[in-house]
Amino acid sequence: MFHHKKTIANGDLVLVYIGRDNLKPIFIKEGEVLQTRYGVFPHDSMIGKPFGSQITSTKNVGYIYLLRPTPELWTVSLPHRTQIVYTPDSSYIVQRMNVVGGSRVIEAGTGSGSFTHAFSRTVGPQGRVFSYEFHEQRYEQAKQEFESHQLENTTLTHRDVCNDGFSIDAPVDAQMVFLDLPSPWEAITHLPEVIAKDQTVEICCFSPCIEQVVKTVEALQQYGWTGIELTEVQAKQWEARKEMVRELDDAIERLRDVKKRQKEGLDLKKLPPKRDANGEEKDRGYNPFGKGRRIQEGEDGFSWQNVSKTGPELKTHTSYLLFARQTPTLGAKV
Amino acid sequence: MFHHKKTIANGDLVLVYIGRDNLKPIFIKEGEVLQTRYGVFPHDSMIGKPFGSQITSTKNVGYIYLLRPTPELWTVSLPHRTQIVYTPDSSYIVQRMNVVGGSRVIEAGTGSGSFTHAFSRTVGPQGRVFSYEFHEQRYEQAKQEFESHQLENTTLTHRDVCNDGFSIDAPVDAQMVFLDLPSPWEAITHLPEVIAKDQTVEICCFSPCIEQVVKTVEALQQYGWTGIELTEVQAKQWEARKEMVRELDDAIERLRDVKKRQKEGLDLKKLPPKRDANGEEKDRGYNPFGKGRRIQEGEDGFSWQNVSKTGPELKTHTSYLLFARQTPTLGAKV
Amino acid sequence: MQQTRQSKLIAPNDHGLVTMPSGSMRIVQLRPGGVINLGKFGHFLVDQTFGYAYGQAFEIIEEKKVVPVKDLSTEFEESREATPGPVVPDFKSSANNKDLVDLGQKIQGLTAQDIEKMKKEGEGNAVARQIIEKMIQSHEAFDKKTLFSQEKYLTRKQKKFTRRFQIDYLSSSALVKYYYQEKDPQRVLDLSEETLGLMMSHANIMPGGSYLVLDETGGLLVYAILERMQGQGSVVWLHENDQPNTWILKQSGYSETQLDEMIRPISFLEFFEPESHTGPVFKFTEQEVAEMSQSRKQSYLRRLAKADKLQQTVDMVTRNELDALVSMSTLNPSTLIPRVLERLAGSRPVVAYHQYKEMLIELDHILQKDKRVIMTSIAETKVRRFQTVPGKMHPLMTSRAGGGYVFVGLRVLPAEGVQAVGRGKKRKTEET
Amino acid sequence: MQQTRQSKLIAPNDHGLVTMPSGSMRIVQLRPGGVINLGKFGHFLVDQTFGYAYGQAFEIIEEKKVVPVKDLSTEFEESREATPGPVVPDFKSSANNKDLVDLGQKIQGLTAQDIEKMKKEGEGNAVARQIIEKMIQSHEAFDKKTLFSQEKYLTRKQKKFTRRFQIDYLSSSALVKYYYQEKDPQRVLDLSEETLGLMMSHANIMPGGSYLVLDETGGLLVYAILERMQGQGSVVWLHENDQPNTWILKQSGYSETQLDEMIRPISFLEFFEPESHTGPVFKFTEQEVAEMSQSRKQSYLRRLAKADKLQQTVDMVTRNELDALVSMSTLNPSTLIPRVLERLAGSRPVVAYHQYKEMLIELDHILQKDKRVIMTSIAETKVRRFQTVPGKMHPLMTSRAGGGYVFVGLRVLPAEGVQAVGRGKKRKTEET
Repeated sequence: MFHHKKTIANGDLVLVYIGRDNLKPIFIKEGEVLQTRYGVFPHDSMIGKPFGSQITSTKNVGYIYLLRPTPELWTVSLPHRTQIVYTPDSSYIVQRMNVVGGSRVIEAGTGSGSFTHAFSRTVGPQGRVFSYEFHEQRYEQAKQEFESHQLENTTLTHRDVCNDGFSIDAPVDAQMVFLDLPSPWEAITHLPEVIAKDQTVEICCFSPCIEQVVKTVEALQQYGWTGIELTEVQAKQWEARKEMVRELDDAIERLRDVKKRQKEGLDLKKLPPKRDANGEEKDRGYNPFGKGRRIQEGEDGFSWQNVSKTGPELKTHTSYLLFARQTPTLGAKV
Repeated sequence: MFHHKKTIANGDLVLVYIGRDNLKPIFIKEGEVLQTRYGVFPHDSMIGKPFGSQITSTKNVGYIYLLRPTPELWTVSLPHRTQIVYTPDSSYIVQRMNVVGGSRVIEAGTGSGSFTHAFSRTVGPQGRVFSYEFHEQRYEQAKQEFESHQLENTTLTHRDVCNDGFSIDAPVDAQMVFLDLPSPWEAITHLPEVIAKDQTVEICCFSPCIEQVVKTVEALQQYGWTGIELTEVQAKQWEARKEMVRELDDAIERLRDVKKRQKEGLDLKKLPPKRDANGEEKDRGYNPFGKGRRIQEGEDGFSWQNVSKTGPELKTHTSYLLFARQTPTLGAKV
Repeated sequence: MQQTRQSKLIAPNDHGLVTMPSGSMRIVQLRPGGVINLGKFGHFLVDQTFGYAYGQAFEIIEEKKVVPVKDLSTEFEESREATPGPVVPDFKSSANNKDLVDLGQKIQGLTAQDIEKMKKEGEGNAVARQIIEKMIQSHEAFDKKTLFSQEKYLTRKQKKFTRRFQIDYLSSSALVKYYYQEKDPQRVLDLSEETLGLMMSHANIMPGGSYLVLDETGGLLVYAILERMQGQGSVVWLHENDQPNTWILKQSGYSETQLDEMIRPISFLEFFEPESHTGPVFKFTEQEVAEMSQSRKQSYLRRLAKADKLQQTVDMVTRNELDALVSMSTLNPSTLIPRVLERLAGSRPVVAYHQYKEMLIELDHILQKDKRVIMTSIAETKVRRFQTVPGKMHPLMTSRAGGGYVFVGLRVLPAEGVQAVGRGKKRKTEET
Repeated sequence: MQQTRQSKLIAPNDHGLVTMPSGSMRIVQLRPGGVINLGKFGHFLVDQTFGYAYGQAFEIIEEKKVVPVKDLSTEFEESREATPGPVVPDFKSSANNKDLVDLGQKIQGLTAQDIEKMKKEGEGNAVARQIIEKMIQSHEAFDKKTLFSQEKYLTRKQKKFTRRFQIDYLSSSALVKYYYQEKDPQRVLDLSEETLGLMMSHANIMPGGSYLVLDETGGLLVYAILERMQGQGSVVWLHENDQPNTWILKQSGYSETQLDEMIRPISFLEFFEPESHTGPVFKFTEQEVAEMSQSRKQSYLRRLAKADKLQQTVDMVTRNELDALVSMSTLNPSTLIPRVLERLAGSRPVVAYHQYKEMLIELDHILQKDKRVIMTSIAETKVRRFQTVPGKMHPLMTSRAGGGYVFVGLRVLPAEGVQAVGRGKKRKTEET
């Protein structure tokens, strides 16, 4: 799924951008068509096009973009089966645990597979992701998805790791462990069998509630994990906007003008609007701020200041991230 | 201490501003002098001056400002005897609990008295602050301070409220309670005796650790407090700065110029600096960014963008604030 | 002057804040004889709430009848009753059984017949427990197969059917929360409760002060100041129109007279050009006044009083006696604030709010160089609230963004001809 | 290509990160036979650490001799040993007693003689406990008279005397933390670990990619990308000088050859005006080459190779094949980014870092209107770390401020002559 290809081929997964939070995953198949609100888009017209192409519909009204899948885009588009791990958390976890090309990572539970995709992308063909999911239906869905997405470096296992551990037929030797479970302390006991013995192993436990964190700290201590540190990620997204700059002197002038007209007995509101040659409403009197009509941000004739704005809602908590590591005591060699 | 006076009189407390984080409290006394790094400042020259006056030293080198005390300035200048409650926390607590002129507030422990001053200012002459401190020495220091500061609406009691409660000879009838104690759950049991019975009473418990919070929640529940909500305040301070705007085209041009001179065999660094008529170093070659010399922020000849910057260190945690309230069930009257 | 606001007991004609267990809020006026409609939760007779303390929670037990209850939330009651097994709802009422059947029908893996069959096979809670267990096993929407999230799911279901509400006093906090979280943050220029509190403290608001205020929120800021002052002191309200917009103040419960005593409106023209725009009203002779009609006389006396008051306000302003500047204006702060701060007495706070930090940066640059102001900074504060349920404590997953920024500085009185010997902020120099 | 970095075991000549229990860090080169000086904590022989896993903690037990220990911190050992009374330090060594006397002398209410007297009146821990209790009662610096803070005080004292350190692999995280938290954030343009991670993910860095990079940190960003790619792929390093500044890369442990294989430097002139500034190097005939001196020949071959490589890089660039733009430059993003993003293939990320959010706002405005870019936003991330000690968990009281901001967008290939039918961001219109 994660490749460096430039051109779309038959069978490829493409994320179709229909709108900012509207990404639709499709598998390109000769003969098929994509229906959207903008019209019909035949797959055949996509084959051979570069990823990133803007395509207009057959009616030439509206358009879409054909995007190359990445885990970050996938996170926006995937069907949520559980609460997913978003990019601010996953990117920090990957960076902090030093997950790189060739790394071997354990992930439990798989959940909606959002983070699995991010791990798979980062460890690359030389790395391995061992993912475990206990819930049968979710396991089946993930299995199907990982196969169709060709996550060849990912081994998915249907397992209740808290009771039955992580061991599988192949060697695991994980260098990094990510636990997103209600009771991670139960799974921690089974880790010794599957972690690498020739280097420091990193772990991250992802828990929403403080009480879970407290229990997990205890268990980590108990099982010889060190450098235990609780963290949380607070992320924001900003958007560039423009704010009209309204000057005091203009406000004073406008008030002066209003008072003058009041004295002259004009009641501005009662008169019908003046219109210019185009039929646009003309300002009556001194109107430096475009009072009474809709102004486009950045519109000429007004003064603007660049500002930044967050969305109306902030994600103020996803989960606590509890990190630790385990270092095998190897012999010193001179 | 908290008044609306405009002019400094003998006996007044004045906060002398020597530098941004350097505020020195003095009591104005005829005949006395203030020694600072800027020289000598006789108190007599301050009497009759308006608060806020900038005063130069007798040597007329350097100056100070004579500021009217406020709790916010006091927080900056006071001698810390314990960890104090800073303005972002205290201002939120006061706002949320609806502390206003005339309110009656319990505070335990007094600590360094920083918050006591804020309460005293807000409740005013009609209000009352009942503050309790168990540590004898701190009690004595606070007593002396509150007296010299003339916090007439504040009653200070030497008491271990966790064991011995809050009752004093006068009626308390507190409408708001602020507990900054290691074990607030012990004090909570004693509150029924001293809180108002004719209205909802608000409480805020200030605890640094999660575990303390968990215990306090339990105790609040147990003693009939409702609407229990844990919060924390995250505050930042920003400073306006200017960042040089360096254009790509200028960088390209500069590189082109460097390459040209290289081809011409000039080694710019080896030549002695060129100087202009004033002896200022002149740029050799094309130097659009003032490379090699110190530039003042906002200096002419360069392009600047307004930016904001926080201080190097952030206060990322003071304490958790746990709020709750208690509503007496009064009869319905038609 | 005595306390002007009764904030203890629910009283007739008060405006109050009604909060639901879901957290949603509304402002209502509690008119005697009135009925408040809470949508699917029912109605209640206002009269039944008078005399209770503000902050009281109520439950609608029958059509329009309310009883006082301890807590708006049922969380703690539930956790006290929690059984060791999966949480089981009350199966005694047929209404609940129906809910379960409805629920069942939504679940893959169980049909309505399956559920009926299970229920028939036994009676009482054991059967209910089986039903819930099976539903949990097969229900997609269950995040994790734990007690923890089952409770959450059922708590959510329970919350929907609890007919409780709380009536709170309409403090400035209640008002700002209502607009900021619930209704329309732009009405209050995106101001949060914590930012409002920060402004009140930094401006050193206390009873007896005279505060110079700009307020484009319709009076929320003015209300917050009046609330702190409890009738003692005044607000000089500087506005850019004929008169200030007071739509929020109208919910405040202050009478017209009280507001008139404490608020001193003044327009920009009157503030900056008092000579041209204020002055004595034409005075009639006593004889002429006596001959006026009642309505004309009242109108005339009002004009006189208004002009008189305005003159006093202008005097206060021109004497530079004001105790703080507190501004919530959308005018460019860089040109507004330096002009108006001149009217402050020495050692008085300058506090200017803006929704956008970028709008305050140039102001800070300008006032850093202005000898009339020291100790400048731009403050930002954000409160994080937690789900405060024992065993399941965590910060709320989502919250309202924004909350605004506050420029803070202190107005001082610069001495004449002082050398700035190595003073002011050291500017960091760039070396590229 | 096989894995280029051995990050598992401490090996000769590696650069490593040495961390102390206090949290302070330093970068050292582990030269065989060398001695690392930790100031008052002592020295250690580097040879004694080779072969241990990176992440190993050590304790200096004697002059220069180290033994491996489980944990850098002694916190958990202390809490496991905690006695019910006030925490008592070990009184067996005279060094500790002296500490207490010193401590005592700082305390009002107890003189050194008092302390000596108390110690003489009894032996062993009971006396020590009394001493501590009395000191705690009278010591100003004790926040509160509780076990909790006493432990904190004594833990702090103990931390000062524990001679432990940890050697960590010098990952990009270790490097950025060292500069950002410890040494000088400006060297890395105020970049934090979490912001670096965010950039890596948004840029979709994976083995085998070709990434267009601007890096004014001396190579930290380049290093982070190479680390993720583990030898597979390349970094086209666009720089504004003769050659890029690589002072951080020199600590990376990559050999010159390895760096040469993976990094393709290209200057602005070569990037924007390849025709004028690149081209074949003058070629000598085989005969002439054979007659050259060894050094002259090597120099010539290097020039050829370099020109060859540069030509390949130019070809990659002009073919618009690059897989992401990742920029950490102090040039004006508004004019830089739109010019360089042209070289990206379609559906490739545009990631631009800046210390100041304000510098990215205009870029966002410009690219919102640029048909070549969609899904723009400015991201900010901040990690809060906690004191993770059972019974005393709380966020750290202070942390480093800053961390930077990241503009993120996606480069697309616009179709010719498309109508923007009701697309793009709806601009909120102002009504005043």
